[in-house]
Amino acid sequence: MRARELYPGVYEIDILHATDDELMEISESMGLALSMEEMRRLKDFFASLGRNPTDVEIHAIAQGWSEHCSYKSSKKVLRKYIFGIPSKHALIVMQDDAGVVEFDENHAYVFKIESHNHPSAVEPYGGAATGVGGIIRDILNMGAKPIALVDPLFFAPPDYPYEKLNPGIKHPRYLLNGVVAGIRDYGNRVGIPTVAGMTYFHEGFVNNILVNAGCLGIVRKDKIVRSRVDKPSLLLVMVGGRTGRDGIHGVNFASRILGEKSEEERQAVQLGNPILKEPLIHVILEANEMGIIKGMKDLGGGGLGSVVGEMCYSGGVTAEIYLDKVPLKEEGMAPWEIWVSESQERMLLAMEEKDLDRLREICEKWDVEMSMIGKTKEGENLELYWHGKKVLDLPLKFVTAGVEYERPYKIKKVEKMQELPVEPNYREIFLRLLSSFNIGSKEWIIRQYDHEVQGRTVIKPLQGVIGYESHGDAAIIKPLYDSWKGIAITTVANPQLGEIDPYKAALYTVDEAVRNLVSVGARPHSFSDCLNFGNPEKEEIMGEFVESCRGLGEAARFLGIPYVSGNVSFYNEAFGKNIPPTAVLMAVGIIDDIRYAVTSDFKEEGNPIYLVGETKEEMGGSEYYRLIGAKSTTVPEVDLEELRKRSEELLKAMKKGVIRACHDISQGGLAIAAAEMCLGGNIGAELDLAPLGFMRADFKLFSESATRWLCEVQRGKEKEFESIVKARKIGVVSGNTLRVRDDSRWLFNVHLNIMRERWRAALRDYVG
Amino acid sequence: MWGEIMKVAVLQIEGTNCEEESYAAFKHFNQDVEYVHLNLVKRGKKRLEDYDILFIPGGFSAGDYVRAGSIFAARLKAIAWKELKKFVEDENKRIIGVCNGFQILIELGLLPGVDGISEVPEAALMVNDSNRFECRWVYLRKERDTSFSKEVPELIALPVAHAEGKFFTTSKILEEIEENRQVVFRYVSPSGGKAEYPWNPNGSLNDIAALVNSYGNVMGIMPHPERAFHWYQHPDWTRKKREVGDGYYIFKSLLHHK
Amino acid sequence: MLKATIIVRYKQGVDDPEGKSIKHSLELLNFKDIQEVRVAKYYEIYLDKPLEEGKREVEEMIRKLLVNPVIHDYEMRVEEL
Amino acid sequence: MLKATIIVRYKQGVDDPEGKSIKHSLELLNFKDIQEVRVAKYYEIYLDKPLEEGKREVEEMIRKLLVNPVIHDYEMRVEEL
Ligand SMILES: Nc1ncnc2c1ncn2[C@@H]1O[C@H](COP(=O)(O)OP(=O)(O)O)[C@@H](O)[C@H]1O
Ligand SMILES: [Mg+2]
Repeated sequence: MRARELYPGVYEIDILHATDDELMEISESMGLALSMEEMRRLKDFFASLGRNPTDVEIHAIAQGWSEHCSYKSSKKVLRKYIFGIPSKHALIVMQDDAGVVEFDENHAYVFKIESHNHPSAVEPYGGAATGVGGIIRDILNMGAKPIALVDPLFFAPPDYPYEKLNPGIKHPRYLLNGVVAGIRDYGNRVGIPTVAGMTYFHEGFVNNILVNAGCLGIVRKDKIVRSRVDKPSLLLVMVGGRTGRDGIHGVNFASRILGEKSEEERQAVQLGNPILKEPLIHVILEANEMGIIKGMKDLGGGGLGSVVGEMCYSGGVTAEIYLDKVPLKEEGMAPWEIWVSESQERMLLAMEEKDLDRLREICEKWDVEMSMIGKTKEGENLELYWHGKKVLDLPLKFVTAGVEYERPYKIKKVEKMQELPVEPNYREIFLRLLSSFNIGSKEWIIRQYDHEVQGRTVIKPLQGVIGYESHGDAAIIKPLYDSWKGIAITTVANPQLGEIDPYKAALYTVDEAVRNLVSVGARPHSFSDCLNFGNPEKEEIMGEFVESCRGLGEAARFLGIPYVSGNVSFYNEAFGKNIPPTAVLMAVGIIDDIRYAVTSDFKEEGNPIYLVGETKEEMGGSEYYRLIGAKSTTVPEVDLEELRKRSEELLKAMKKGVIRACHDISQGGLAIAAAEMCLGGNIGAELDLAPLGFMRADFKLFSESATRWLCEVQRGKEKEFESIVKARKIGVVSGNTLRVRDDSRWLFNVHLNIMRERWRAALRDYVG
Repeated sequence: MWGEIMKVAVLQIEGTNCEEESYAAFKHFNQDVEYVHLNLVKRGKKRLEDYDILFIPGGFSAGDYVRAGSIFAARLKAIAWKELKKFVEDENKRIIGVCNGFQILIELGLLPGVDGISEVPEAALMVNDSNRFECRWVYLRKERDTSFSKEVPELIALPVAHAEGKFFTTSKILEEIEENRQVVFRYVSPSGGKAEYPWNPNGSLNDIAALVNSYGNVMGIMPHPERAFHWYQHPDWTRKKREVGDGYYIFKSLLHHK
Repeated sequence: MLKATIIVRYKQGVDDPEGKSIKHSLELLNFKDIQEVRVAKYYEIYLDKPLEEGKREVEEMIRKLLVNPVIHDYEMRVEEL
Repeated sequence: MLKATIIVRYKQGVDDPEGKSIKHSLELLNFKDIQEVRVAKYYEIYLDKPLEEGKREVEEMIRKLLVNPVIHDYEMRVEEL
């Protein structure tokens, strides 16, 4: 690589005379992660300007073109399926850092889910913590107060043998512990409750864990701040943490395959500083209350470069930036490092000069640093200065608009088959399911998160008798002091179905999201998606991505639920293995009056139990088949019309107050749903599966067919319930055991205490 | 002092984070409540003596690095130790610390306060026996009527959310605490009996959940009354009807009795 | 420049839940024969002061912030760099 | 019986919020001239093993549980009691 020092810390890089090999060497040695095609494009561009770029310019462009910043592989597909689902209440969709949706006449809620997979694989504690920190900023920069966090997590099973780990790969137990601690220490310290999530174990995540983090906030409509500026002569002010060498090339790192060398990618790893973030949240909200913020964006992946670029580009202005005004953590940083650094806990505000002192006063109260680092202006070109010298002068469009690919893809054909195993010992298999990693109690995780801080969590993630609580389907937040309206939140993903049939899995994921929201009495309102996939340069992987998006889009469109924000994480590949396709939904529902909310725990002896929905012989991807090692590609089908009808019926019945408990049927099937309802209520039940018709008893018990719920109905209200909801009565709440028969044949009878012990032991015995 | 409006300061620094719920609780009773950042006290913009009640809310003040509450305590001590002592010696004034606030009062030496005020800590709120942050609901038995507990029923449920809440002290001081009847609330089992884990969520000696000083005007409590102010904040409201949350009664006691 | 190293431990007789929990985790990883694990807080403070004054100052930091005498013992070492 | 003492620090260049925060707090308490505060984890592990085997075992513990080489450096000392 030929380079010439222009000023101290700034180099001119000779690309005009570089051969193809040399171009790739430049990409490699500067850590740009650009392809040959992109490097050539870069060269052509500077040839047309008749000059060589500075190192600052090259880094700025590489950043803007990274997968993470530009969505170059995914944009076309997203546009086709995910974007543009019509909705009356969606206010800002897929434009700014987070989606904004109407809550009531005066308020909107703001939310988004994002991945932080690579950093968490390398350093689970810091990676997860900064994932939480980053998603909080995305909500905050819309002017909203963050009021809830969620954290879907995916690991290899905790009993994975050490000897089988690839070099440099950490054990799932170490990763689980680190990730949970990171989320706990960050979320708890900033005072935002973590109210929902999921914890999923599957061998396919052994090399690449997934750590997704979502956040939801609430804002008065007149206080919404856009992630763009459309006026020249506004000051750009950086508030919060200082800029350091940490986090350099995080986005390029995120768009690369993990390998043994990742151990050294330390610079991309940060620990996060919640105790800088907490006062920063106050500063931003107080300043916003005063109305002095004219545009705002947080510094996340891509750092200052991508923030200035996107903020100005989308508003139709450009900017000049004085890099030497940026407060630094360490001396001697080069200008390009300042421009791309992804140091945490920073926000960029656009404001008028006259308001600067008011911001300063707030910052002083909270001991938070601020610095004016530039100005917006009219024109085409972005200009960066370093101690008075111009070090970058490029059309903003070229840097920011990035590239787009139409990646070739291949859709795998699914041959339908299903093995028929011998009938199991029901009691034994039931208990094994109850204590399997994916079904067993997640209490160890949930209770380490403060899920009640702020006092808004009116339906908790754990539901039931105090001290005996079991899993709920969704949490409900009551965001406003003087309104009964609530927001229900859940997260869903089905990698085990995804690896068989990504399209049907996506339909099923939407189905489950709706089921979970309806279970607590909420009407599904909007989605944020986090799409975690392998290497998109492989046609099969790209095919999985396309099929997933098609399913997600189709289902949501049918139901009229928009995707208002989202995130794509590709390159979850290592040692030649890709993760199972994992489309994660963060789903939000609205309940008009939280007093009608329903929880999953059985309430009262003598109440009848109803099954809503059809049970089918679809065992593909089920926990039961996984556990007994049986094969099936027959995954559950989703009938969206049925889903809509059953949901409406249930919501109506809940409004009438005839449903005392409700739980959707998901992993482990009917048997596990019933068990969880018993555990939370600390009361037993008797079930008879005969009304399900003619089918193997193990299928009746453990099938994970879509669009199903179990409901406990208030005794005496059976007629009213039956007149509203299409359902079959299958049992009654009673005693202190769960006893199940299929007509005259008893399948099992297990005491509550035994169930609870097995259910709680699932994780406990591995995490200490 | 029924009906009289009190001036309440909800103290905060970076990392304090239950201030809004606490503020709302006082507002509910129409009190004159405001947020007071320690920096404002330090710069002379606010004075502790202007308030009737100091409320130190929960959270992770300064990250709870070193030990929970220790940094907040050290800073408060450096800024306003004299004023704070005067405050405590005025029998008409009250200080209440919840969770992190309790940790701060212990670190300040205002609690257990067997002889009033101590210059060095005489107890500790240590890391929970489980070595984990625990967010869960517990049952408390009222041990004594004080100006913080007079309106409270005998058995209540409140949430805890802390990693460092195990009350610990020397056997001598523990004896004095019991002799002086300074324990206001103890963790108990759901039926009111002796608490084992998780009913005693942290391993506190003598199941102590809340203490007053010997003067009776400073209380520290680990569970969060401000998070259980309304019935719908209880985890079992879909099973059990209540008019108000159990934490409501603590605020009511504090505001209606001198 | 001075470097002060401060180790803050639980007093004998005071339970160390973190130590216990790490012991448990190690046992889950199949490490046998562990008698005990104890954990301490370890601080290094670098400061620009003459030795004697620095020592006094570090002692004050310990007293004011780093140690709770009810549960902690500590070791302190101050050296010139 | 063996006693292993392990100190786990953040590598140079890893930004440590805890150390920073404590430094800031000490400054607010009027301690001037602090250059830096660094916080480390300090473990003492007692185990019943012969010296060589014990050393190997402790190294494995470090690798599996106590240290992430991406961000941590460590010191280890094993002695016979
Ligand atoms: N990592 C996690 N963080 C927070 N909550 C979690 C996590 N994992 C599981 N939960 C909570 O545990 C409960 C059960 O989770 P799950 O079995 O995935 O529910 P469902 O199948 O109904 O979606 C839910 O309340 C969920 O929010
Ligand atoms: Mg569910």
